[in-house]
Amino acid sequence: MNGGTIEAPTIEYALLAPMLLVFGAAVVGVLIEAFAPRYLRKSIHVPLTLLALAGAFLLTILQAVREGVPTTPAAMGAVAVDGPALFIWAIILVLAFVSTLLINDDEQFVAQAAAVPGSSDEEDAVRHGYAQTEVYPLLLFSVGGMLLFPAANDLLVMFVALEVLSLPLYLLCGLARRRRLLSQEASVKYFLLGSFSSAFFLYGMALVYGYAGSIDLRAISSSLGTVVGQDTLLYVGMAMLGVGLLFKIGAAPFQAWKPDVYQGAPTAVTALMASTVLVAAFGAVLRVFWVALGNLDWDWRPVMWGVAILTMVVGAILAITQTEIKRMLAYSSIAHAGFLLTGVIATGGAEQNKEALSALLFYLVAYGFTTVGAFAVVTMVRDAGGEAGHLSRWAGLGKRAPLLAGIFAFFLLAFAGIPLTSGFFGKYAVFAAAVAADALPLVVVGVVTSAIAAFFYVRVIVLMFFSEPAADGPSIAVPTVGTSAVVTLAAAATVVLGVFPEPVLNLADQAASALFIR
Amino acid sequence: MTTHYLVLSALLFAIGGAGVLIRRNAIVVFMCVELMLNACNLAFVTFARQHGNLDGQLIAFFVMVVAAAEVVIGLAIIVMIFRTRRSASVDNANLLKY
Amino acid sequence: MQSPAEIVPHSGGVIGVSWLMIALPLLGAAILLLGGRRTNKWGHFLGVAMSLGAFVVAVLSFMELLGLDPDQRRRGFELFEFIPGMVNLGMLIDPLSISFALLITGVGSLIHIYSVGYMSHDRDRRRFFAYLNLFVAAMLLLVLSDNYVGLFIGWEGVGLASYLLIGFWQHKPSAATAAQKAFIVNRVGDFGLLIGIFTIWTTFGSLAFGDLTHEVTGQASQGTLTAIGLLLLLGACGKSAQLPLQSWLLDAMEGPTPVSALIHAATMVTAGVYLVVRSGAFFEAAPTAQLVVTIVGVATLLAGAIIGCAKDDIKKGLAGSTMSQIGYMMLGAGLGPAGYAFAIGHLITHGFFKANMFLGAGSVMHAMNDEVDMRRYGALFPVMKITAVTFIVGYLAIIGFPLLSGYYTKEGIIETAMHHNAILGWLAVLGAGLTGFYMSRMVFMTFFGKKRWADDAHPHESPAVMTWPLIILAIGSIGLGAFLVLGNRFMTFLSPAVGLPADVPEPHVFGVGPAALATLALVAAGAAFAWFRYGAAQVPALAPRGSFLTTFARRDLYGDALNEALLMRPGQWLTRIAVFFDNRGVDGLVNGLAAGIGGTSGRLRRVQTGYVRSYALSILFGAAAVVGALLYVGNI
Amino acid sequence: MPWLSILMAVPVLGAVGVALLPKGSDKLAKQLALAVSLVVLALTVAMAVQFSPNGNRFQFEEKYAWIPSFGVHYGVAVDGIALVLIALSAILVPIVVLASWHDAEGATRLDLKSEAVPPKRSAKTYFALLLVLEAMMIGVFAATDIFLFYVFFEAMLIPMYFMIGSYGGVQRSYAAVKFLLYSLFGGLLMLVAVIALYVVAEKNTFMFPELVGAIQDPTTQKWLFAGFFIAFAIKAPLWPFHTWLPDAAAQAPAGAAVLLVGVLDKVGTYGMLRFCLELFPDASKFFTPLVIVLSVVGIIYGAIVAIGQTDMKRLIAYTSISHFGFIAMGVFAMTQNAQSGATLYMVNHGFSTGALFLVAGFLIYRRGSAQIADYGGVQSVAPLLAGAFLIAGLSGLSLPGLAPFVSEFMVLIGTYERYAVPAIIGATGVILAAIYILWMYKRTMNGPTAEPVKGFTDLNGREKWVVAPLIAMIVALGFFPKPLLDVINPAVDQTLTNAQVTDKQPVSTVAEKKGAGQ
Repeated sequence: MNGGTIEAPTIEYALLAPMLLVFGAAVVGVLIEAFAPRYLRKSIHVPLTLLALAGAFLLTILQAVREGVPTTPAAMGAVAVDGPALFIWAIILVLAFVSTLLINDDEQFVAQAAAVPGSSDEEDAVRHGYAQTEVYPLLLFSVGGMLLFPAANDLLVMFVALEVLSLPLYLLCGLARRRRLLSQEASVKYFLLGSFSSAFFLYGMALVYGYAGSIDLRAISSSLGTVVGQDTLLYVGMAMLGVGLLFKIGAAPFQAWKPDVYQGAPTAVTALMASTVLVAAFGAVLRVFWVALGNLDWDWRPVMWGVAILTMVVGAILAITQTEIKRMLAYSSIAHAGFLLTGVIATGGAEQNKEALSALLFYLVAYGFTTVGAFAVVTMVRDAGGEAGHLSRWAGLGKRAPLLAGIFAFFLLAFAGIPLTSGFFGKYAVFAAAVAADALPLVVVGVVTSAIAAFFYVRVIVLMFFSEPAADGPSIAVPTVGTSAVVTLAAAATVVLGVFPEPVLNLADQAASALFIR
Repeated sequence: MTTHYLVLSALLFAIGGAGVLIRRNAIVVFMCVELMLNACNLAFVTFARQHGNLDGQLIAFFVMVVAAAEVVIGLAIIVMIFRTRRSASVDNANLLKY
Repeated sequence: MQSPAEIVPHSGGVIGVSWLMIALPLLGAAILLLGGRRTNKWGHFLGVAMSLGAFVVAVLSFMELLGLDPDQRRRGFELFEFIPGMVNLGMLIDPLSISFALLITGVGSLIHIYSVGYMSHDRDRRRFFAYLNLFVAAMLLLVLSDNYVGLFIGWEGVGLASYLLIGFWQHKPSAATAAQKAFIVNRVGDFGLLIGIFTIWTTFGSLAFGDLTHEVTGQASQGTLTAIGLLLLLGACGKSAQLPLQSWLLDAMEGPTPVSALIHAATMVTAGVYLVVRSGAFFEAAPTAQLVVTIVGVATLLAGAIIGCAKDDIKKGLAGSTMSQIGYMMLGAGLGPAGYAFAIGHLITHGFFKANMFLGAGSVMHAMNDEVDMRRYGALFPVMKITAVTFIVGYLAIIGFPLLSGYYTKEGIIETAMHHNAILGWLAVLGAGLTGFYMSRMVFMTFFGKKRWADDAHPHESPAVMTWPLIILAIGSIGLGAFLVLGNRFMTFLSPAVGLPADVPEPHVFGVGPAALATLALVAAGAAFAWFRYGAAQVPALAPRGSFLTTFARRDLYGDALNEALLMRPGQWLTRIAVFFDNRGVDGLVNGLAAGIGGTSGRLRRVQTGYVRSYALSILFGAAAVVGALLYVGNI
Repeated sequence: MPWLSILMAVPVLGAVGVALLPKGSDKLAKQLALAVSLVVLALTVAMAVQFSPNGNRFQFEEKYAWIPSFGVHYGVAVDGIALVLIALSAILVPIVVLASWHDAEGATRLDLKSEAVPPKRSAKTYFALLLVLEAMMIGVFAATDIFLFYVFFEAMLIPMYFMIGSYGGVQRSYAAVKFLLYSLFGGLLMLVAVIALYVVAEKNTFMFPELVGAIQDPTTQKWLFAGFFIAFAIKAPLWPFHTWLPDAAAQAPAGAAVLLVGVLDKVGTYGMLRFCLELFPDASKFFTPLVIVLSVVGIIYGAIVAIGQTDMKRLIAYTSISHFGFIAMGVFAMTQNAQSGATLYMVNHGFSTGALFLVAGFLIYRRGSAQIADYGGVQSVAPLLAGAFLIAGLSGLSLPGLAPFVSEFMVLIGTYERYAVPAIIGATGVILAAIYILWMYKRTMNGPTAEPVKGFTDLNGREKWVVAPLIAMIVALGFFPKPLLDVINPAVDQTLTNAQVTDKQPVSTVAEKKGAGQ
């Protein structure tokens, strides 16, 4: 864009179709809230949401197979729908679909957010069986943001996407049906810290813009080295961009929000955040540090090393002493973010190491499914006050519900990276890539922390199987069709990816071989 | 010439950040965040001027819109928690810890 | 001097099936152990039959051997491949091994028969015979194998049998302990033997006796040979209760008396002598080792004799004398080919008269309802004549009464020793004197003097099944020595196996020359002194405190005290320390590490205060850190 | 005919079958498990007879691409060493099934509520786990693809972890966690080495035969060796990595303990022999002194600590530590005799320790305590039981005529050929062995019969069937080890060739003289 004349932009609608579909559905959802009678809303929302996500998924696949992978950014270089982007879209859409099945559960969300907890209003709301159906459009908006986030080929779009994906989540976090105080607190914390960090992102963006004179990733990358005497601008900007992104993936020292939010938020939303958001965020990280700053990798890599190590260590060590299941899973997700970061480091800079990229993508798939599954199980273990979060309540679960406990144990083993689970191949792929990229020390730290991390997964298994059940142990909620479907799917994915990872690995390879377009 | 504006924006950003850290009232904290965003806007406009292209100014508009959206969400959340706790102090909300 | 003959590959004939000697008793043991209670009724007969069967095979093989001309008398053949590339199990039938086989199966069978009577009241008689058969099989494997590994298998096999039989009355803690002690002390010896075998293998690349001829051993360095010799000697000391590994033998008397007779007098304990003689090729090439053997022998023969002087327990007394007599054999074995013949000869005669006396002692105990304290005996001659007479024959044989078995063989050893090294010779003579004393003491205390019986004792002669073996053994004790020694009969028979000595001393009917006369004189003196002390005089029913020397002897020369102070106590401490170190040290480190991580985690959690402002602060610091780092990295 | 795959498939299917049995059909489960394990045994025998000792090194080869992207194959085959170890597993499992008949029934089966007896658990699960474990044990020895080996190496931990954790003694969960984490830690270090091996070798395959000799650079070799070796040393376990074993073995039910010490730990020594030596010959030579020292320390240390134990199963565990010292010493002595001996030792030790643990298990089943002090005079009331215990014990102190003697003799003599002093020190182990075995025997079996022991019944039919085959094997192999050695020797030759070492020749001429004869 050079001042003066403004020509009409060209938009490749076909390419952007999945996104547009999701956003459109979201808008429709808002209209439904506005006009549909309350008793109808849910029954319209659910199919709408599911269809929208499924449709978007199909469109993505179609895009990948029919059109082939485009080699130039779309929408005037604002959005880059390339191999990795498509792959990430597919993951996000599937996981979002799965999470939606979880969200479709009256026990998850508050009857009426406006009603003060414990007030008579709330009782009425509950009695009338109200439901906060705004959840669905919010979800769709957020997912839309997630789709745009990793595909953004220009910092502004990325910022907007960041906000679009975050803002609905802030709200969703506050809508838990039980323990509303915790939920609301989580919401506030997430919101304040989130906006705080996005301010950093924005300022970084400003500085980079100041350096490069453009916010287009390609332009930035091509401007590197051409501008003299402005390096400080660049480095500080790069750092602040990094802060914004690392916050989203919950890397230390920006992880503080994760445990609190994961614990407070409705479990279904936690599942969504733990899986899809992580995927989207890593997509964005890769794009920024690769497409835009690829040529500076010798500068940012050491810092990334530090962050990765710190993240792995903090995640693993802090998790050991957790007593709340969701909180523990939050820390575990921090640790996994650390492992993923080793993958990011392995992808390196401009030379675009595709093995590492595909490894990373595979890891995201494997981890995403397992996480959703794990949280799905968490939603099913309940007692009087809602979900039985405290670990002590899980004692002897293996006796009361062998199958469920077994599946959960299996998920935990997958987190721990035991062979014949998807987690193992994820870890293996990433570590292998890292070793190939001369990041051996990082890998050693990785395995040591995984050994530490294994401890708390094992601890839960001990609780569930080896200790005698508590007298007033939690009951196992009869799962909704959705929930059981989620658990089954996740378990199946974990097994299949653990035994025959080849197909998905191939997909990831193809996606990676196209690489990020610049 | 534009340096002063940059310094100013940096100062604003710092003030905002400091505010987030030291103020207790959620609203004020949130306002500080807004201040940081606006500091960014100033920076963008300045750089736009420096580079002689419009991107920066354009971005500023986008940021304002986003900020507005954030305000909506933020106020909603803060009001929600205020109604429950009868206080908007961020320090009261610390049930989730360790 | 002529070295042993080559081993001739053999096939066919009785010797071809000589493995039956091992197989039969082994089969017997297997049947009796696996058969369980079913075999209780006839088990002991089966045991006897198997032993006798082995004896028959032995005799036949012996005949067949005699049929061959002397340099053809070493017959060997392979049974099966044991460790491919290292060693095959095979038989070696030569004069040496066959003499042992005859002794083992012959005396063994007699003792089997005796035991039928002796153990008739024991509810576990079947098991007893199973163990006896097991022992016979193992012992035969020991002496008949044509290599060191087979020998070692038999070696530990007899150890096992002895363990089982000493502890036969395992419900008695003393018996269990004695058995355990015997096995462990033997293991110390076996350790030496093992290392010896290793050295032989690594030095010569073979473990078969046939390969390890004088020419072969000659090639190795003196140091190696001495080492091998001493290591083998260590093994021999363990098995034959020679100093310093003698301590187990006296405790071993906890076993039933037939066991003491067969294993701890006649056969097993002499395996050490067999080993030394069999390994002549090494010892003869290593004079130092030989010297040590003789020294050990002499030391033990004196020690045994001294112990024997002080024991009131008849079996322990006999055990002491066994030690001492084996000392003599060891001495002989250390003197090279010249000594071998006498050593083995004495071994065989000793097998007879010592077995004879042990069984006699058993008969006495049988009569005195298992009283072993000689101070409670006395004047038993009239009531149990056969036992007494046979016992006395054995007694005369062991003290070397002219013309009886012991006289010739022991005399031969002393002569050779004298001829070889005067000091050793005179010490041996002194030992003979002591023998005269303590054996006479035993006889007088048991069969003569006044009654000192317990009130409920009603002594009576034992049944025929027990007395007949005594009689046969007694006959052996009388004539065997003369038969073997006169005309160098045994020496010439043995020489193909061990090599003929350079200078064969002329055997004589009566002791001529200083040594022989001195021996006779000393023995007579000792006997007289014994009579004066225990025959004529009144023997107190309770042992008097006695002089320092007596206590010294009674306490087995403080051997146990020494072991306890030097090995047991430190060992126990070491164990305790090791266990503690393992729990606190090694494991402590592991658990400590885990606890450390846990602690860190517990403390680190506290950072998560729950105050959103502190989170923001951490973000800010983090951001500052990242910015700083990037600027730093960027500007280098 | 894909023998090895069948050998693995049968128990897995059996496990599924057992697991799917309806609730309460424990008896049927036991019978089915027994049947399946016997079928496996039959198949193993059928395979073993077709093995031609002097044919190719690896026989019954199967190789299919599993994960091409990682260069991973499903590659299985056996050489003599693997064959005998597979045979060992196949023989032990039916025996263990038979021995564990009542292990799952817990304290309910006895009126005495004792610490050593765990509460009742599902027998079905126990036997299903047992069969899964069998499949993995076969797989780990059969794998010719290093990645596949690693997968089994790690996956094996899980069933054993559950067997210890849910069916073990009073401290079972502590023991189980310790076992799992300790082994997992080693395994993860090995993972790094595996990855590095793949990356450095640049062969794009994990097939063992192709990787032999792939690593030339000595420094690299040393690092990779370390990675593999530590894992194996923990598994074996070698001093000072042994402390998990006494806990695990003492807490595990007797049957599981047998498989743990008898087979699982062999994977460690097997790995040293197969992978450390052949993949990293130079490094192996470099580290030999260290390993020999560790082994010797282990021999003596294990024996001494064993003497000081008051708990039967702990005592047996420590004796095994001593024995593993022998095996490792034999492996690294690098002589024909020592390595054949070590391999034979792995098999014999399986039988003798197996017998010891099982008979000890029978005692504990009767008395409800593993404390040696709680026994005394058993021989008078249960002679057969005592006899079995004695024979097992004697084989434990490697009495000539019983199987372990041959192997111990070969190991020592083979070591002596190269390293006289360690061999001599190691040989003192035979004295210590006599002490710990006989002393335990005396305290439990001899002397006056203790009051609680009076009621002991002698071995019943089932128990006889458990003990008989073991003792038969021990005696048979004690006098006729040739069949095994004929299978083992060629494989060991190959190993030594790949490890680039040759035997030392004795000084004298005897060897040449009878060279033909031997």
